[in-house]
Parts: sequence; structure tokens; C-alpha cells
Amino acid sequence: MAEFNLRAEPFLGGFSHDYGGAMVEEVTDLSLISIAQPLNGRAALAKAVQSGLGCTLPAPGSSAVAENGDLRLLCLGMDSFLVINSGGMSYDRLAAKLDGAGYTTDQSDNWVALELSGTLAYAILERLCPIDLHPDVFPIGAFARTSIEHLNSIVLRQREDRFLLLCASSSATSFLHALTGSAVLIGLK
Amino acid sequence: MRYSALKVFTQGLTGNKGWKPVWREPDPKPQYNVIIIGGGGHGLATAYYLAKEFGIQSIAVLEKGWIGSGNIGRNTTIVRSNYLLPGNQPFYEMSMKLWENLEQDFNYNAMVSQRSILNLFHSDSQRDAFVRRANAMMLSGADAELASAEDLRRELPFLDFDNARFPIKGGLFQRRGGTVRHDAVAWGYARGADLRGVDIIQNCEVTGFDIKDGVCTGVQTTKGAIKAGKVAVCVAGSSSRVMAKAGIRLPIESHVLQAFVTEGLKPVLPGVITFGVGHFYVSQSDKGGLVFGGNIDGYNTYAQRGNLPVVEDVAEGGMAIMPMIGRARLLRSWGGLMDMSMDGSPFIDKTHISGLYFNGGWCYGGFKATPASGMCYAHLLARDVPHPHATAFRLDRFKRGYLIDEKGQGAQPNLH
Amino acid sequence: MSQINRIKGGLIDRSQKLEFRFNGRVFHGHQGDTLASALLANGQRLVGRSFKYHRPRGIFTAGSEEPNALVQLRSGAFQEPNTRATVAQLFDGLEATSQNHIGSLDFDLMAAVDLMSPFLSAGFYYKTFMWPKAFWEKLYEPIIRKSAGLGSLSMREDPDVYDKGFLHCDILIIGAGPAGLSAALSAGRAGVRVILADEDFVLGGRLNSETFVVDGQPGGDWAARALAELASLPNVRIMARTTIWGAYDHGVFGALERRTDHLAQSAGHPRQILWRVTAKRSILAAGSIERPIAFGNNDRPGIMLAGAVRTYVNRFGVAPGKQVTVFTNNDDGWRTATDLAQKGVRISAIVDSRDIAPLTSLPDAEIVMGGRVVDTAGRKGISTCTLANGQKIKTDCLAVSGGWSPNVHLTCHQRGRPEWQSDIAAFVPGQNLPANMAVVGTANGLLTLGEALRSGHQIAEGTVSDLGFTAARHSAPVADNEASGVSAFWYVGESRKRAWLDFQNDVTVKDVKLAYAEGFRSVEHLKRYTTLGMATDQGKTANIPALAIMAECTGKTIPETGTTIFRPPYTPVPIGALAGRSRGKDFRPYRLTPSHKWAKQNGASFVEVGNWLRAQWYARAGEKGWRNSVDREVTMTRNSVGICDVTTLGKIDIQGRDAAQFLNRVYTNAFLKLPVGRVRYGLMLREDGIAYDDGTTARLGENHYVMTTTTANAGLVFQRLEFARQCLFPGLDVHLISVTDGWAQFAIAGPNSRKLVQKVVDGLDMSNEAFPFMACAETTVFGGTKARLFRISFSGEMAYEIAVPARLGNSMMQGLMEAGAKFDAVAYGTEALGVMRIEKGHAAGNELNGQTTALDLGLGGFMSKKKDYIGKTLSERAELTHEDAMRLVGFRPVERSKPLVAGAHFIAQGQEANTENDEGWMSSVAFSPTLGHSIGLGFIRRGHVRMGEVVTAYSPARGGNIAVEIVSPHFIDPEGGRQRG
Amino acid sequence: MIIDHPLLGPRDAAEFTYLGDATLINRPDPAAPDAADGFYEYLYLRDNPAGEHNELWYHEQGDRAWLVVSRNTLTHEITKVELARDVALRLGRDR
Repeated sequence: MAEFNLRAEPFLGGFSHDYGGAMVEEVTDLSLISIAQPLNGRAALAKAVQSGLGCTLPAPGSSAVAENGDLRLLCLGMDSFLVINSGGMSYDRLAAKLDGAGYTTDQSDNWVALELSGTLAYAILERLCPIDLHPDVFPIGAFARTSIEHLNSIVLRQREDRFLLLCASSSATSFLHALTGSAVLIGLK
Repeated sequence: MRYSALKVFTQGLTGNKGWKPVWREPDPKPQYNVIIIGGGGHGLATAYYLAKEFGIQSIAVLEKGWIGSGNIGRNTTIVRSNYLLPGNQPFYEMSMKLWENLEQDFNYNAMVSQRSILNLFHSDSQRDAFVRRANAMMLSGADAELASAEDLRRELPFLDFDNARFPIKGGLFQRRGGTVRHDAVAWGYARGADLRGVDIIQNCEVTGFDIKDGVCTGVQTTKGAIKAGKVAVCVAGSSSRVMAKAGIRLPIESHVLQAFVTEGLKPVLPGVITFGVGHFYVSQSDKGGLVFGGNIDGYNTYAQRGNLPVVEDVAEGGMAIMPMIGRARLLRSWGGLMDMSMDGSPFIDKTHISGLYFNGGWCYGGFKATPASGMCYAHLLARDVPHPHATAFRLDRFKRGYLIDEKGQGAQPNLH
Repeated sequence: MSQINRIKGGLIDRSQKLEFRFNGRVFHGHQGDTLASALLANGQRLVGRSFKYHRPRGIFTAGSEEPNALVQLRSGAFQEPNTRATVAQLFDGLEATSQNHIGSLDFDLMAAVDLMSPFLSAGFYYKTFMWPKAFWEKLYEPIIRKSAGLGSLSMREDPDVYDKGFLHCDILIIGAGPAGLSAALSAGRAGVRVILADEDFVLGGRLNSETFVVDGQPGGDWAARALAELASLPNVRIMARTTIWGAYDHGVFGALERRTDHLAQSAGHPRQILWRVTAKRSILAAGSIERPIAFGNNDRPGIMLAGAVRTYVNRFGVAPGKQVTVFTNNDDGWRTATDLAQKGVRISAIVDSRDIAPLTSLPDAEIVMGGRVVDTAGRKGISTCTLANGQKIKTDCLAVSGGWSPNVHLTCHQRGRPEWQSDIAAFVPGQNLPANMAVVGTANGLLTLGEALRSGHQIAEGTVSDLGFTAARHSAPVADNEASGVSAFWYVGESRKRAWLDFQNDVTVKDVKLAYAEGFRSVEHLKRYTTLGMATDQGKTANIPALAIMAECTGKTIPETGTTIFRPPYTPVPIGALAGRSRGKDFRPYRLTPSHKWAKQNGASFVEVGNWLRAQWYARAGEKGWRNSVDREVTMTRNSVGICDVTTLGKIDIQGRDAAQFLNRVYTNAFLKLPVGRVRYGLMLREDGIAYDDGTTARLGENHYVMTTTTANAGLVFQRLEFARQCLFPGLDVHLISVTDGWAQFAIAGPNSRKLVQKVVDGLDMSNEAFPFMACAETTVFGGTKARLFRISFSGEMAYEIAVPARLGNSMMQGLMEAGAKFDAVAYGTEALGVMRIEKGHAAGNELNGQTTALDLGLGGFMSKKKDYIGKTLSERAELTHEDAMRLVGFRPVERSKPLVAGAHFIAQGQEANTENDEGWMSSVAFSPTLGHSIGLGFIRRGHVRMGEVVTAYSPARGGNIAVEIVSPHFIDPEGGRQRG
Repeated sequence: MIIDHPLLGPRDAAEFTYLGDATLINRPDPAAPDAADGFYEYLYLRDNPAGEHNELWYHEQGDRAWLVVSRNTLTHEITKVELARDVALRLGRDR
């Protein structure tokens, strides 16, 4: 075996910038795991998710938070889910907890994650995101998978003024460019 | 009445009082040898050539609205013969040759302007594909010319050579390609056909076919029943609707293609420029407007209007390749119904119903085909065998597996 | 020059004096002026020339419907052609020049064209310029083109930036005039999300142009108070300088917000923003547009719409003339006279076409009832007008009113047709409005202020309750209904002189009559033949009178004659705004491979493959040209070992109890019995039987596979697999997820690849027995990093692919290079990859181009006869399977030193080069450093039975013709011993 | 256009890609004696109606669901949206 240690490099080098009114930060410690619900296996999956992750199985298009609070489960569509886990649980451990009730895939490196926060976060996203993010219709915990500047993305509202944004990791640079570009175009520096 | 500079001059001296209608407005006769359904470019050209080249008499063109109301008056006026496949290219080259002599032939200035057409490429594999195409063009007798990025920089310095997302590596010119004043093509053919006795009947919608024992003997219309030796359908985006009245399903979907024009500008573009990667093509009309377009909207529609995403997509392509047009304003958009076929290529064929003929499936390429389509359809109608340059355009080709798929996209019309 | 026409009053800020230049001359205006009002204030009546006849043109309107007063604004790369002076807000330092003249505006050399007008009637050019044939492109057309067009582009890149955005609301209110404000108050107070947009920079619409009273206050004051209240509501967004220009399906609107056009400099801020507004409901309060009456020489500067004259007087404090005459067919025109008189402007005469009693009397003003203006005089501006009774009236401003046309534009964007309402002699919105749109105020034909306010209020309340909200309890704003009688009077038949309809394009009443005479009688024919309504104003003021005249010619009614189609945009939109940020390098996003950074540091040139940037080759110091680098990469790989980032290949994780069954149905070859730990090549057809993608699929577990696709087709394959999964085989338990971005994948190829791989994987037995060709495993590398290992080969060498999590990809590339240092490992790019696959005879994108069958590609052996698969039935069609079909074979130049050219066509030797003799084409070529000459792959009829035959590779387009020999496509190691190693 | 996704609510049509007539769900039986004709008609012939049209849209920039959208090709009005999978199941395609 070669004498070489592989080094994980964040897709955006751990980018962080405070624009005054808006903050853009790369989130590098999330683990993302997709769960596919086996055909006719919703009940079994719901049970496994409840017992293994301490989380109810959300309906399509909505999300749920685990009891311990460090794991959010998004139901992306009819039979697919995404776990966003900031608690450090590994893919293998999580997969084991489901005990075969869902098909899991490690998606941590598929996505780059950015957090956009601040009072002007909404104004920045208004230039990018086709989804209506008004708090009345897109409250905390709401998310949408959509297209931002030609890129497939997931937008999740974490707090009133804080959004988690996911985009395919190969386009991390362009995605960040879109976001910081918006900040500049609304007049921030 | 023959048109000429002298005529314009003498009429001008006498208050322009002597001009006559360019076509008559006859009532339909009870019977014709040939009825052409559809008073668009192809239908009028068919009537013109039937009368002029094949000596057929007693012809009527039935048009639901006003002549030229379909795609002949909604396209971006480009003519070219830069096709790839042997089923297509000789046909389009024949069309180009007809364009080159059209105005003198029908005594109407349709402003055939061979200003050149350029297709840009951005990678070696795209270049290879264009070399294949250029050679195919030259095999058919057409002109083709490969230009390097340096050549283009000299000729079209306003293209984005230095900051493009997809850098320009070169292009394929067809210098004989260009533009033609679209409405004038319809009017010129209508005039030429009318002068040769063809009845052009506007506001006459065909409501049904008289078919008995597998033979079509005439049509029912909003102006009454009309008998005919042969009935030739030529209705582009309405193909499926009309042929359904004869019980025939077609390998065609109707889609909308939007087109756009800017406010009038002093000359900026020498010819037609096509930026395929960015879904954008553009030319400048004699009136000064930049005429441009891109992809079809991509869904079945008969609404003759499109939606916003395609407008933006096309503009993005334009700004990506020629950022000098940013301050030119889009003045008007419109939409035409494309008879999108399953392989992107057309049909000129008999149907299984004796006496009923079909011409359609032109996708968004019908304008440039107008003269050859008319000539070949007339040939088929007059002689009952396909014109040698239109032998591939058969309705049964999908059953046989003979595909004329220029883009290699398969049986999905919105990808052609 | 001083502002000689400036009078008291208006909404301008006289404390702010602005300097501007028109045609180089310095003028002054005030904050709140438009360029038009400032020019008028300075007595500048002549502002441009018409399109065809180069007639003098002045300011005709006070809004976006302006046909005449087009100027070129700003300079240098900021130069902006065809800007309507009537909507350009004045700023300090504004520069404008007039358009379409040779020599000065005052002495346009092209004005002589006007004398030729008898010979230049509508459509004259269709009848001449045909002889001699060659003269069109060389002589006639260049002259026509040069004289056509109005303003000029700078030919330089637009230096401004633009942006786009998305807005959502419950109710979009279009227009902030009285009806729009009234609607906005009702909706806003009810708490629904409202966007109120108006194209003007001062909101209030005609309230600012008139002397109306609303709720007992001057109309302008009432508007200001209403706007202040609306601004205080958090649920209301007021957007000034914002034109709703397009009404698209399902409540989507295009909106253009002009952010910096009223400033001297944009200073890095977006000049304009294109908003895509999604509205649950919309209320159109777009007002109405006044139309002119056609009479002899009605196009001179100083002849203006009567309502516009009021706007200049009331809103801008400018009197467009010192002796104003009013010519009207309706009551509204009279208010121009009374308003002006009140401001102390002298009214010479009021000429009303109707034979009724005068509406009022004005001292000094002559009142002519049943009168008609038949002609005017004045070279660069009107000086007198002549009435039908022969009377001449001295006047420097003729205010014309032909009645008001509701602004139905947006109601027709979805092919709705307006309906004729004869009591107001105008088209009003018809039945087929865009879904969920309501129309209020004068836009709906309610031409009086009281009705407009009431309709805004009522419709908004109804809409609010439709949306499930409760309307706030307040009553509609109240105003009197002013006199609004009108007669249908379109043109003065007694005029012997040319009477203009379309001022910009020079279309006259005679042209319409000529079009009729020549059979161009449909309104669309009329438009296309005469160019009526095709100018930058799209005939906003011209179309209705023209079609009324056509109706008269044909003996049909106006509604029978119909209108031309209204289409987006309502007013012109800059292409830059429609593109937003998507230009230059930002046109489309990039996709970068995990080792991009390493590649950049190591001399890579990059090539676009879809949105990906891939390393094409890695230049080393001293190498002359790319061929040097590529030859080295190929040779070193074939001699030892090379490493290539192949992350861009599509990777799809496939799981489920029925995954094997699923794969068996989508691939042409058998997949049911692929063992765990093995990889299989797979070919996919479209349902039409044409090959479209290939790749490998590895079985990682009982119910777990990972599929690779080509880079180009990754998205399409995923889409088609999902189609098969959801639509064709919904009873299978199978799940797909893309992992393309998640794994950095590297090909390690060459005779020393095993040794290198052995060094980096953690303790896996790499012997041929334990890990043979087409084996795969989930393993770890470099001491514990999760990895996937495949023994597959594209180059024909013994080869592996290793995938690690993407974040480790850059480091992995370094690690592999370091581990390979003792074997002289080389990084290779897509060019070397291409050379090696051509040497090996593998088909790639140039061969799998969507036009070729498995048989053509020599892959017939992969088409299972024992099972169904997508594309099977139709692949068996006669024309796809006949003897004469194309076959993929190899080619080499007979004269080995000559290069082959991709794209050449094959012609049998001795045959003429024409389409009939075209036997196929060369799809890919490369210089093979291994063989020392150029090699190619290509398709030729019956190629597989023509080995050794020499044919002509025809390529006049590039490289010329050469003789080539048909050979096996497998130039290297045809038996495959190397990859099996 | 706005497509009211049965699971996710109204989404802009720009998030979707279009395939065509929903009859493409009805892939013929390859074992049928007239399979060649069946596949030809299935893949190539279209009613292409002017009016109500059931058609397949793919939520590419979203949840990757295939939808059957009932849309009027004259007015673009959408009257019904279903998961294509539900339609396919109803047509018995799980057998």
C-alpha cells in the first residue's frame, strides 16, 4: 500500500463570506443519504424510520425532523427520501438502522451544501429561485427541489432567514457564482 | 399584368389607379381536376407548378383563412440546402436552385437574398459532424465552405470570441444560403397560379372528404361540396386534423415554434448565423429588424403562441454568441404550428385512399422547401410517381425502417 | 435656448435643473421631465425622420405608444437605438441624437425621397428590382438595407448587466392609474399579496395628466395619498418603471423593471430586471390609448394627440404651442381646449367633426362644428391648417382626438379576440381572456373616471373573496363621470393630400386603398403588404383607423374586418434583459471533475463535453503542439500505465428486488445471470431499434447494481430508465439514483496498471484469478477510504477503474500519480482516450450518433434472441437489417503518411462523386502513435465483407480526397489478450 | 405554464421535459403475432388532437416523476395531472 493519505477537500474550499445582511457559507459536515421506498413497502419503511431514526415518514414534498433534532428527512417524491444529517451518523450506521426496509445510497458527495442566511437572504433568492419562498407558503421546514440558474437544486428553509441550498457537487463553483452574483446584483459587497 | 420598373413608374404617374388584384376571388366551381387543400406556400407552389410545368388545368386551392396565413408568413425566412442525409440533401439543393430563379420565373420580387448562412461549431467532434455534412452537400452539387475561428473573427468580429462559454472553433458556411421575403413567396405563387387559371378560394374550410370504396372523389367545404379528380392535402400544422377527416392517423405531432423580431436597425448582420449549442439563429431583414429564433417550445399545441422559458432561452443564446445585441429591443414574437414528424423529415406521398394525396411533416424546415415541395408534389399529382428527388418522403418508411433522421433523435418529434 | 414653452404647474421639480444634449446642442429641463417634455419645453418640435419618406417628425404622444419621437440615447457602447423620447426620463447629462437622416436633422438629404413617393407606394418593391438578376444582392438590396432601419447598434458588447428574478402574488394589478389604484386599495386592504406595476416613473396614470377631482381632492393628490397608503402595506409591492409586457399561460407574466435607465450611470447595478411574475389572479388596468384622425399632411411636427397635449400642460408644465387648435370627433378633445385655456394657452380653434351643439365656448377660440381639417402647412412643423370649408387657421400645435381605444393588448396574448363596442367606437376585451384575468377601467371600455374607479374597486373585491379573503369594508373612491361622447370618424375623405395612418412606417390612407385594390383585404394582408403597424410602436395609434378604412372599402363592418393579433411584448424589451446573467462565461453552468484542480496545475487543456470541462491533454514543457502531448500519453499508457479522470461518465445506482429483471429489459443483452462481483458491457436501443447508449453495469450485491452511461447521454438514459420504471414496468421493485457527482472515477490502464492498483487498494488480491477482467468489488484504498473497483477497459489495455467519494478525487489523482511514479505513470486526457479507443475499435459518440443500429456498429452479437428488450421488435424492420446496410469498419490511408479526415464520405474507386454513389462516412480518426500512421473508423455499405478494398475518402470540405483501405476496426490486439492479461 | 404536480403542487413547466402522447405507456405485447404492426403504430402514429390531450411530462428538475397531464392543445388549459405510474398501474402494466 502506498504511503499516501487521501485528503477530503470541500467542494468550495469551505467558502464563507458575510455580505452584511446576508451570509453565504459552505456546509461541509453534512451527511446526505437517499432512501428509496421498496415497492409496496411504505408501512415497513415508516416503521423502520420511526424506530431506527426516531422520525416520522413525511409525505411527498414535506420534511420531518428526528426526535433528537440533528436529522431531517425530506420526502422528495413518490418513493424517494433524503436524509440530511448533521449529527455525524455515518452512512453505514444509518443504513443498518433501516434494516433493509429501504434502499439507501450515500449522497454526501453528490451535493454541495451552502447555507444562506440573513435578512436579505430572501432578496437574493428572489433572483434565482422559481419557487415562492414567502414564509406563509414556504415556512420553516419547507423545501423544494427545483432549477436554479439551470442547475438542479434543493432549497430548504431552516429558519425564517436561513436556507440550506444543495446543488450537484460538480457544479459547485457555478452554483456559488450564481449565489454570490445575486448578492452583488442586489447591491451587496 | 406584368410587373416591371416601367410599370411602377407609369402607374406612379397616374396615381397608382391601374393596379389590379393580385389574385381573383372566384366562387368555387362544382368540380376540378385537382383540389389542393391549404393556401400556404407549399399549396400555392404546388398549384403554380401543376399549371405551369405539368400543364394541368382546372385546379383549385382551398384555404380556410387568408392565403399565406400559416407558416409561410410566420417563419424566419431562411433558405439553405445544408442537409446531411441522402434522402434529404438533393431535394433541398433542388429547392435552392428553384429559389435562385424564382423571381424571374413568377415575375414577383420575393427578395431572394443569398447572403450566406453560417453554422458555428465549438468542438472537434462538432467540426467532424459538419465536415461530414459539408461533404454530403458537395456530393449533391451544393456549395459548402468550412471556416476557421480566425476566418470568422475577420468576417464577423462582433461574435464573442474571447469570453464565450462555448468558444467558437469555426463554422460551416453555405454562401448560397440566405433569406427570402416570406409573404412575397405566397403572393408570388398565388399571382402566378391565378394568372394560369388556378382558382384560389379563401375562407373556404374543408369539412370532410367524399370517400367511397377507397376512392376520394371530392370534398365538403363551408362553401359547399366540390368534386375532384385528385385531392391534395397540404396543410402543415393542421395535417392531423384534416387527415383525421379521412380516417388517417399520421406520424406527426403539432408543435409551436416561436420567432422574434427586433426594432429596425441599420445593417449589422451580413447573413444568417446559427449558434446550435445555444439554440439561436438570427438574420437581419431588409427592413432592419433582427429576425431570430431557437427551439420549439416542445409540447403539442395548436395555439400558435408559445411561452416565456423559450423566449428567455433564445435571448440567452443570442447574448452568449453576440453580446452586441443586448440593447436591441425585441419588438414582436409570434408562433407557427410545426407539423413535426417522427424523424424530422417530410412526406410527399399518395395515401392508401385512391385520389387522396398528402404533403406534410415539414417540421420547422418547410419554408426553404417551398419551391421543391411544390414541384415534387405537382410531379406526384400529375404523374402519380414520386419526383426523383422526393423518393424518400414516403408515408410507409417507418414501417419499413427507413429513417431520415438528421439529428439522430428517434421517434420523438420535439427533439428534431 | 431657454425653456420658452415652460408654463406653471406640473409634477416636475423646478429646483433641480438638468442639462442634456440633443444632436449636440445643450438644453435644460427639470427632474420629472421626460426627454420629450423637455424638448417641447425648449421649443424643439422636429425630433426625427420617418422610415420611408424621411418626413419631418415631432412628438406625437406622451407615452409608450409613441410612433415618431425615436432617438438614439447615450453614446459609445451604451448607445441605445430607437428610444421613445416620451418615456425616457430626463437625467442630468443625457445625450440623445435623432435618427434616420443623412446630413443634419434639419436638412436631411434623404428627404428627397418624399418627392418620389408616387413611385414608392405600398409594395412597389415586389414589382420591380428583378432585372438583371444579379443586381438584387449587389445593388438594389444594399441600397434598400442601408436606407431601412432607424437607429444603430454600437457593434460593441453591451456594457450593462441585467438580472432576472421570480415574483409571486395573489393579485397582479397591471397599471396604476385610477382603476388600478382603486383595485390595489381594495386588494391591499384585504391583506392579499398584491403586486402593482406601472410602466411610468410617476404612478397615477391619467390622474396626473388631467384636472379631475377624486374624493374631493385633485386627482393627482388623491393618487399620491393612495400610493402612500399602499406603500405602507407589507403585503403590497409597488413596482414603478415596470412594464408587464407579456401574459403567458396559467398566470405567468413577463415584467421588465427599468432600474437605471433614468440615471446617468448604472454603476454596476443591473440596468433592468426581467421578472417572471406568477399570479393567482390578475387585474388589467392598462388604460386606453388615444387615436388620431387621418387628414392631409397630418404628420407634421406640432400635430399631436389631444390627450398628450393635456399631459404636457398638466403634468409637465409645458405648452406644446402658443396657438393651439383642437380637432376632435368626441367630447374628450374639448377638455384639451378648456385645460389649456385655463393655463393661459391660446386656443385658436376647436374643430369638431360632429354636427352637434358646441360643448362649451371659449373666448378667442373659433368653434367649427361639423368641421374637418383637410390639410396643413409648415415645412418642419405645422404653421397653418386648412379646413374643408377652405378656412385657414394659423396654429403651431394641432391637438387631434379620434377617440380612445381600450388597451386590450394583454387580454389578447393568448389568442383572445377583442369585441367591438359601437357606443364608444372601440374594441374592448372579448370573452377569451387569459385565465384568471379581469379588466377594469378604461381598458375595459369604461371611459369615465367615476366608472373606472368603481370598476377597480368592485372587481378587486370580487377577486379578493374568490381567493378566500374578506374584503375590507370601504367604499369605492368617487369621482364625476365626465362627458365622453364619441363618433366613429376615422379620416377626412375630402383631403386630397396624403393622410398618414402609420407615422413611423409612412403608411397612408392611399396605401390602404391600394392594398384593397390589389386584393390584400384581410387585415393581416393589409399589414403585411403595407407594413402598417409593423413599426416600433406596433401600430398602437395606427391600426384601428386603418382597419376602419379597410372596412369601408370592403363594405364590411369593423368587427367583421377584425384586428391583427396582439402578441408579446406589449412594448419592446431589450434582448439583454431577456438574457439576464446568462451570457459570456455565465451562459451555462460548468461541471468540473474532481481532479480539475490537479489537472489545471499540471498543464491540462480543457474541452467542453456537454457542460463538463474535461482535461483534453496535459502539456509538458518542451512539447510542440498538442499532438506531441497526446502521442506521449498514448505511448506511455500502452507501454506502462496511464491515469484518466472518467468521472463524467454517467453513474446510476440501481437497487431493488427486480433490478436484474429491469436491466434485462432495458439492455439488448442478457443480464439476469450476471454474478455479484462481475461487470458486463451493455447496449441500449431506443424503442425504434436504433442504438443510443452503451456502458457497463456492475453487480455490487444481490439487489444492487451500478450502471455507467456515456457522458453525453447520462441525463437522457436516466430519464428513459425512469420512464421504463414508472410507465412500462411499474410492477418491478427497482430504484434509480444518479451518483455521477458522488464518485470521482479514474481509469488506470496499461501493462503496469495491476501493479499500480495493487499499491493503492487495501489488501485485495489483484491476481488475474482473484480479480479477472470484468470483475468488480467494493473495497477500500489508501488505508481505509471507501472505493469501488472495476476491471474494465476502454483502451484495450489491462485496465481498472477506481471510484472514491468525490471530495477525495483531487487527492486521489495525486495519490495515484505518486503511487505510479515508479512506473512512470502518465495522466492522459480525452484525446489520448480517443486515440486508444479508435485503435481498439470501440464505438463512441461519433458512432453512437442516434442514426446507427447495433448491426451497423458490429454489435449484433449483443442482441439477445431469447428475450424482449426495449427496441427489439422495431430493430428487426427490413430497412434496418438488409444486406446493404452500413457496417463499422476500420480505415487506413493507402499512402500511410497521409492523414485521414473525419467526415469524409466513401466513394468506390472510379465512381463519380455524387449523392447516389455515397457509400458511407468516416466517423472518427486519429493518428496512432502505436502504428505510426493515421487510422479511422467509419461506416460503409457491407463493410464487413469488403476488407482490403480500397475506396476514395471524399472530403473536398477539409483535407481533400485520398485513397483508403478497408480494414478491421480492431487495430490493436484484436484478440483482446491485453485487457484479459 | 404551470403544472400542478399531484405530489408537490404547482410547478413551472420549465422544470419538466416533455415526451408526448400518454399512449406511449401502452407498450404492445412483443409476443403478439402482429407485434411488428403494433409497435409501429405505438411508436409512430399519433392522434395529435386539437383539444384535450393526455401527455407525458417528466419532472427532470424536480422529483423525477413521470406525469400524465391532461391539457387542451388549443387553450393550454390543464384539467388533470396524475402520476404516470398510477396510470400505468391502472392499465394493468404491473402484470
